Amino acid sequence: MDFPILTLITFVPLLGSLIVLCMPKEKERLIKQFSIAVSFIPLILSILLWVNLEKGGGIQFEELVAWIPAIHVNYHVGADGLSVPLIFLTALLTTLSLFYSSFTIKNRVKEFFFLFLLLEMGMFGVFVSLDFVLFYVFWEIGLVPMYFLIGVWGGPRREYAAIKFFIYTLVGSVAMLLAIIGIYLNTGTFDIIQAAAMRPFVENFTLGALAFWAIFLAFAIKVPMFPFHTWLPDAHVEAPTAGSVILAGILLKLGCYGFFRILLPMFPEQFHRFAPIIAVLAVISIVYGAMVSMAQWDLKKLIAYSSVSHMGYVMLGLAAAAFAIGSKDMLTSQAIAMNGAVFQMFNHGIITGALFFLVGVIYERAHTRDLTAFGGLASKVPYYYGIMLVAGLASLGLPGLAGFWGEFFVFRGTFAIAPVYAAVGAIGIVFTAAYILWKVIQHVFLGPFNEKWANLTDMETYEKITLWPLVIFMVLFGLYPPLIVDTINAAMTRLLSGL
Amino acid sequence: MVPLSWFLILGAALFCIGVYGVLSRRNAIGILMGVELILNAVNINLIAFWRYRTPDQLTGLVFAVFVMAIAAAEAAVGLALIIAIYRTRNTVIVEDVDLLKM
Amino acid sequence: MTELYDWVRLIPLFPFLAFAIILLFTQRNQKLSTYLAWVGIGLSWLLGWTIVFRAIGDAHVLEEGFRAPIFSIPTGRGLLQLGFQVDALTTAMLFMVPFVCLMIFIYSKGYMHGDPRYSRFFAYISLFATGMLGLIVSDNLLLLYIFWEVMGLCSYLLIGFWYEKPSAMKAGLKAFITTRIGDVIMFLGMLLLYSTTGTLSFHEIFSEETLHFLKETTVWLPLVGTVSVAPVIAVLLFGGAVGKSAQFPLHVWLPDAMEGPTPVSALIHAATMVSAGVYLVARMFPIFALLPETASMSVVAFIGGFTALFAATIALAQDDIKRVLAYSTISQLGYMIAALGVGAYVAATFHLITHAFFKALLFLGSGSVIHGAGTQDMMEMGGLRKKMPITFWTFAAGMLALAGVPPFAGFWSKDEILAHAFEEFMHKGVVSWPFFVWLVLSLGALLTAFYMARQVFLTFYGETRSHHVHAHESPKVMTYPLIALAVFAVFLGFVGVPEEFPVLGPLFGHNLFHHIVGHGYPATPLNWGVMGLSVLLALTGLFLGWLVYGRNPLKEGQPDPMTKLGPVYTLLRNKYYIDEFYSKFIVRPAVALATLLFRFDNSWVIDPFVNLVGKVGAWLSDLGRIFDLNIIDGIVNGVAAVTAWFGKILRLTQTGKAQNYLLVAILTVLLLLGLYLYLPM
Amino acid sequence: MNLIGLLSPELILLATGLLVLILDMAFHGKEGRREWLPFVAIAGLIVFLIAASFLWGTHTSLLSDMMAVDSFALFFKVVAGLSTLLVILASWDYFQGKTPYEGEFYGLLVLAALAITLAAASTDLIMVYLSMEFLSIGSYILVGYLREDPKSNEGAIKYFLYGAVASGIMLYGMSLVYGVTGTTNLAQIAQVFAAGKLTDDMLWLMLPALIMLLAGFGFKIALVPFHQWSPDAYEGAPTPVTAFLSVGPKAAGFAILMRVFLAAFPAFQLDWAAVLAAISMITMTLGNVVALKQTNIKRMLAYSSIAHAGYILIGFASVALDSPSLFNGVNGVLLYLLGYLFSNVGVFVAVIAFENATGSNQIPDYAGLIKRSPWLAGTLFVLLLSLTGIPATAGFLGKFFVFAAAINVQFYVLALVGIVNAAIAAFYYLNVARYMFFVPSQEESHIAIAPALAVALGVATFATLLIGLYPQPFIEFANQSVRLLGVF
Repeated sequence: MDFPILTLITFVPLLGSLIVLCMPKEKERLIKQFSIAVSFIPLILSILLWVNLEKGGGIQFEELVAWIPAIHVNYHVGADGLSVPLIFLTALLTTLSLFYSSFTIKNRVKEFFFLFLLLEMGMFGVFVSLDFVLFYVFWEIGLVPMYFLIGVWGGPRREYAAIKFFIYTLVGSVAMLLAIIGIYLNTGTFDIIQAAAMRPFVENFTLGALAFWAIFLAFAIKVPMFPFHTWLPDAHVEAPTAGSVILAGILLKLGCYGFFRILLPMFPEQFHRFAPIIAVLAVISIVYGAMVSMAQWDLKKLIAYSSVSHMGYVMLGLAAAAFAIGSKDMLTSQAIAMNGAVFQMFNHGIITGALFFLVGVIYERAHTRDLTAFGGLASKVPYYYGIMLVAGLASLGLPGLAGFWGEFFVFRGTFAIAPVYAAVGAIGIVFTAAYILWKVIQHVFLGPFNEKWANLTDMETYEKITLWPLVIFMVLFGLYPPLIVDTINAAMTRLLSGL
Repeated sequence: MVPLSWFLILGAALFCIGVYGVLSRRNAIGILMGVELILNAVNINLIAFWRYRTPDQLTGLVFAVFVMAIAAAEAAVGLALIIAIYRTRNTVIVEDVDLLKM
Repeated sequence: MTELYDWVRLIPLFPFLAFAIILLFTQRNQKLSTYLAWVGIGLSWLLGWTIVFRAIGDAHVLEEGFRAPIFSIPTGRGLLQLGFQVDALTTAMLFMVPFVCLMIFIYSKGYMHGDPRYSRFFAYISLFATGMLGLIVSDNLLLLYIFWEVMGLCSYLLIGFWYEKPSAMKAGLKAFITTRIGDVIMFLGMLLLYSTTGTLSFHEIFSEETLHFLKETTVWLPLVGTVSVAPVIAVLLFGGAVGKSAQFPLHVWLPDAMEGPTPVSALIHAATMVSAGVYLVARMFPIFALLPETASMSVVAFIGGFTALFAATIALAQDDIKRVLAYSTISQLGYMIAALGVGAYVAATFHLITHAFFKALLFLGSGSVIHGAGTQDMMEMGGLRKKMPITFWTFAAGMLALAGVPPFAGFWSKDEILAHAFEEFMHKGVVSWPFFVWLVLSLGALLTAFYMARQVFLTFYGETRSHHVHAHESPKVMTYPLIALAVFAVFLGFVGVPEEFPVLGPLFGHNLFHHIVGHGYPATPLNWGVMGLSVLLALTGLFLGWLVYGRNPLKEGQPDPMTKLGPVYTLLRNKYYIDEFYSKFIVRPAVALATLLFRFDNSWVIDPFVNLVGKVGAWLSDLGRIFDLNIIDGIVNGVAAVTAWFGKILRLTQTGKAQNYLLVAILTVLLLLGLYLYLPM
Repeated sequence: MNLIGLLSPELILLATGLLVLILDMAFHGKEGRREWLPFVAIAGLIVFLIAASFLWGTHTSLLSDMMAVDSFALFFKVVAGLSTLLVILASWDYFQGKTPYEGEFYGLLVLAALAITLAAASTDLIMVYLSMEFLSIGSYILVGYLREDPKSNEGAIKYFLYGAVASGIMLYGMSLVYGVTGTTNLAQIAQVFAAGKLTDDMLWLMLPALIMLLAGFGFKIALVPFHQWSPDAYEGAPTPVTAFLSVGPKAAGFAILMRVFLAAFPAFQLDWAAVLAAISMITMTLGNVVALKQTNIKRMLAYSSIAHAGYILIGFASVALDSPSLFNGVNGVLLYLLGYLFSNVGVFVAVIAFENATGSNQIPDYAGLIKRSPWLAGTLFVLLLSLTGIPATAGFLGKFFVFAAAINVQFYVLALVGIVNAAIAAFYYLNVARYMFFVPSQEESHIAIAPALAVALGVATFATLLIGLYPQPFIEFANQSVRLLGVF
């Protein structure tokens, strides 16, 4: 690896944040512009990354430097078809969030942008790390800035939400720490790839199961899956717009990513054995999340719960793939399911990201998110209506928009392996349509115009600039999925054939 | 001659009395005395063991001597502290000294 | 030369471009938007018909089909190939869809004149056209599903186009959700098909070996047990058709869809959406017919037949000019479905085409009436014949076609269905589905004729029954499309005249239509009895209609003679209370459940968990304090008691706080000691 | 190297301590504070550290096997030196106007450091006893240093009484050990057991002996249930002393605990390991849960330091010096202590800075600290994160190693209790953060940090992060230091 592109992607934000830290806090304009400028570097680099990625080439852009030789911990980073799209997503959403926040964040600007760049580093770190300790370090580091983003710039119950978010995730990750150590003691390496290749727990299933569930807990909380989702509504609702965007767009993906990168390759036997449980949880997440969000009257909370539902698809696809481990003739279905899951991760990032931005847009003006308070805004703010409609339709998986493909592949893959789960999960599709169109679109935009909003203004330029890229991606990937599926599929096929 | 166990029993008894004193005395000085008893019990043990097990090495004796010395130093410091307390609180009754609690 | 067929790729593209450009750029400029939309659909039409007329002569394409791939998605080691195609069925549809759309587009200019969201309307209908065109040229089920859903979206947008009206808004949502339910079932069917055969491309599915494979394969269903896979797939897919083609029990959305602008109704009910459902069944017909003895066919036959009659009865008691047509549509779709249910593949397709033309005509006609009279209530109309001659004559043509009066288009297609059903029945010789279908549809024919007569007489004859109706003929831009469609309504039927039919048969190329789409299917033999009966029924219906409404037309304030039916009338008028039933037993419970779950989530999942952490923390912390203070004091007091026991000798003392600490230490030492002494080493 | 050379660090400390005392006396009654006195102490400590560094790698024993010069001792020399150094910096202008006898304070502090180094080096029960008493007596005085302050006195007297009794009990245990083995030298004790010529009734005596020793050491480390003096002493003592107590004596206690048990009683490992595991679970749990409710930050830290003692003990309870893996437990203890030293002293430095400015130790008063002094808030937060055990800080490294040790010997329960506690601990550390960053304060006045404190804070924070981010050298240092004299 001649050019340390991943290192740059990861640590440029850190550098930027430190520089921001040294800036006088009166110079808000400078801080904002600088942070945005900084965030563009990883964005461009991540595009280069994607362009230069050799499909099916496995782990690429590797960098391996001894970090703590005493315990064989290395600074080992690399990327493949799984992580590259997520890296790009991270860069994109961060840049957009920073841009958007530069107009909306008024107090404690310096701290905000400092923390945000720090957060970006943490997220990149998780996606590029190929060493357990490194992975864990970044995993936890991401926690702290988000804790502050929620706690300082959040809504009325922000302190509660912040601490809840922190503790939940911490509980999960400490459990993971033990498992990591366990794996090390079994394999003698912290290298994720090597350790996975060694199959640490083939002969000792029970111990493996322990480690599996420990790590599962960490990731499931982050995803979040059904019983562990309860931190999410609070965190999302209280977080500032940009915070919610990143939270839904990236942080949830960290969990799924962990499932793909660590849990599946490391514990195929255990995953296979426990796949039914996970599939059930996933299905519950889908239906339950959809129904609960249908019951919401707070726009932001609704979208928060919809995330639970949508991440359920990801987990369903994964669980299905795990189901079929061992039966070779299922490879196609497995691959399709996993493609769907990863694609869904990406889609959820752009779609829900956009939706949270849109919530922010209306909240900035109306200072309420109560669905009953609106009505008939469509003719008042047509532009906003249009964007929201596209995002909403993408979210409910309308064919022709990105969201559809993820769900289709997930269901296609799952159906071939575990039809019943797919069939039950499909109920979620109807409810999703219901809450998006009935709750969101209808209550906010349609019906007789609520005179209360007579002087509501349509979207500002900066808001349009923030949202257009996301809309474009929804349509682009919706109309021409191979653009991204080629990348993912190669990686997934490789991963599966490795099991 | 007297068997070792007698000495040990004496030491143990002394130790227990000391502990009881420590626990039961209300007066800080009293507690201090209890501590002294404990240390003396230790000394009895040391000497006895020395005499009966390793009379050719002086370890036990030396140890005992050190214990006495330290006991003295400890007592000195202790008394100093007690005096300080007495200055500020006009009491040496330990249970009255309870500003610090949760 | 296959190059021409390659252009099929462009057919859905033109309207889509029109849609995009209008929505993004030309919203301000209404004129430009109109012309863009026209150009978009116009090009599709030209291209479409060019292809059609070449294909008609091109046996290879008609039998084998021609495929134009677009792109492929990798699936593990394999590929999922998506593309467009031209084959017999596509050709037939391609003849109808773009032309009818074009007519409606032109008509819309007049109808939507002066609407605030005029441009957006044209954008939406362009997208709608995209959906339908894409649907008929798709060469695989997935792509078909995509366009299918796009149409669902458009129906949502267009039905709810006047979203300020709560009724319109609700109707849009209802249409989307209801069809969505069907779609999910179809989605599952598609998944089952895909994961069984590993392909979604039609010509691969219908290849010999795949069909054979499907014959062999079985699937385990919960509750049902192991059954052959083909009918399961068929029934699931049929679910989608039921939703889109508004068959019972998912028909409820279609009448409400009248809330949309009339051209939309025309689009939905004639050219596009509803025919999509039938098209799907026709397209997947080989799977349905794979194992005729199994549920697949009978379900289709039953649903279709039932709906045909059921909707026709409702149509009798409606006053809204468009609602009558809406229910007639449902009924006619029932005909097609039922036809497919008895294997009358060609007849069903034929009826689909003819119906599209005359139903579009009828809707546009009614639109013109509404535009002229300013009301939708037939009870307020009357005597419009003189004021709106063109509308009247065209409408009449459509009416006769629908009623199945020879030689109008509807007669031939409907008769072929009946004939086929009867043929099947004769062939089987036992009273079974074909008989049921034939019976029901014949009865339906009577009702159809009657309610159409009722509509025409109420609308055009007698004197106007409302003082604020000042009707005038619609502008040319609206009437010309009517005329054009009327021509087809009259003559189109001839392409499907049975071969044996004297004079006409040979004259029109020996059942041209059957030659186009019907290869592999035996032509239905002409059956004079059935034909005579159906004509008789139609005429009877018309006569009854004239008897009740035509002889002495309704005066203002007179009640509808129908009301004489009493409770039956109320029942029909309220559409058998099915909407009420659904809202009471399906919608409300679902919402209630959701709310319940949220309560659960809010107060039983989140709060306890966090409060657990918090409370337990606080509690433990208290415990710790208790441990450090009270318990110790307790022990101390206990010990104090003990000391008091042999305090006879020593003075009874109570201990001080600092000593509590020491006590704990010493007790611990003793405890450990005890442990060690009594634990076996 | 000759005797003087080997003893040079201790001698230097001794000299420094006495020098400071003498100078203080000599200049007593002169006008103004003697700001330069701390410099003397600091200079002495630096020299001490340098001198100590020359002993790197030497393994020998002197004074007829009374004392060891080995990496293990060296490690604790460093710990003692660094902690004392930081504490002196921290107490720079703490005593201003609080007591006229500032000078002696530094002297005593240096001598306490000497006591720690001796304790860590002693290889004979007598030496152990002497050094521990040396340290204890010094500590008593330090705690009660503010004679006019009743709380200080009270803390001192409780500490004293508890300590006196505890050492008495320990001593009794020692006497028994002597009686059974006939020697006080750790290595020889081990040999006696290895020889296995002891009669059962003799061995029987060992059990009370070990337990009594444990009571003594437990008191120093403040292990539950020998911990109860510590909250009072911590709260009562002058804050710099609290800082010192929370690190220095603890370290010494662990040093002695490990050396005695590993060097003298490996034969009984099964027994004491089990007891220590139990104690460690109780200790961390109780420390954490009680800390949850504290509103006085010093008291909160007192309990948190009890909890940390529990974590550290995980490492020693699951010691496995002969295991092939890297996580032999002892190095975990050492690393944890190292990180804990910087983080905890650092936190106390911040507390002192806050106390100096506001005179308060109540957590709610920390509200809006980010506005009043961003750097104080920031550094304090980093240090608290380290205590929580968030990666990239020293605290994480320590936890990582001790948990690893526990898993290594398959003490899964121990590790589990450990992580649960780690999560609980986050509550009260974050609570401070919550006040500092989220809760707005009515008080807006800026908080100035004295240069000495700033230096101490900076060093502590930097070290915390350095150990967290580049632990390699420290791990090697710890692994080196695992080599106790007499033990492999």
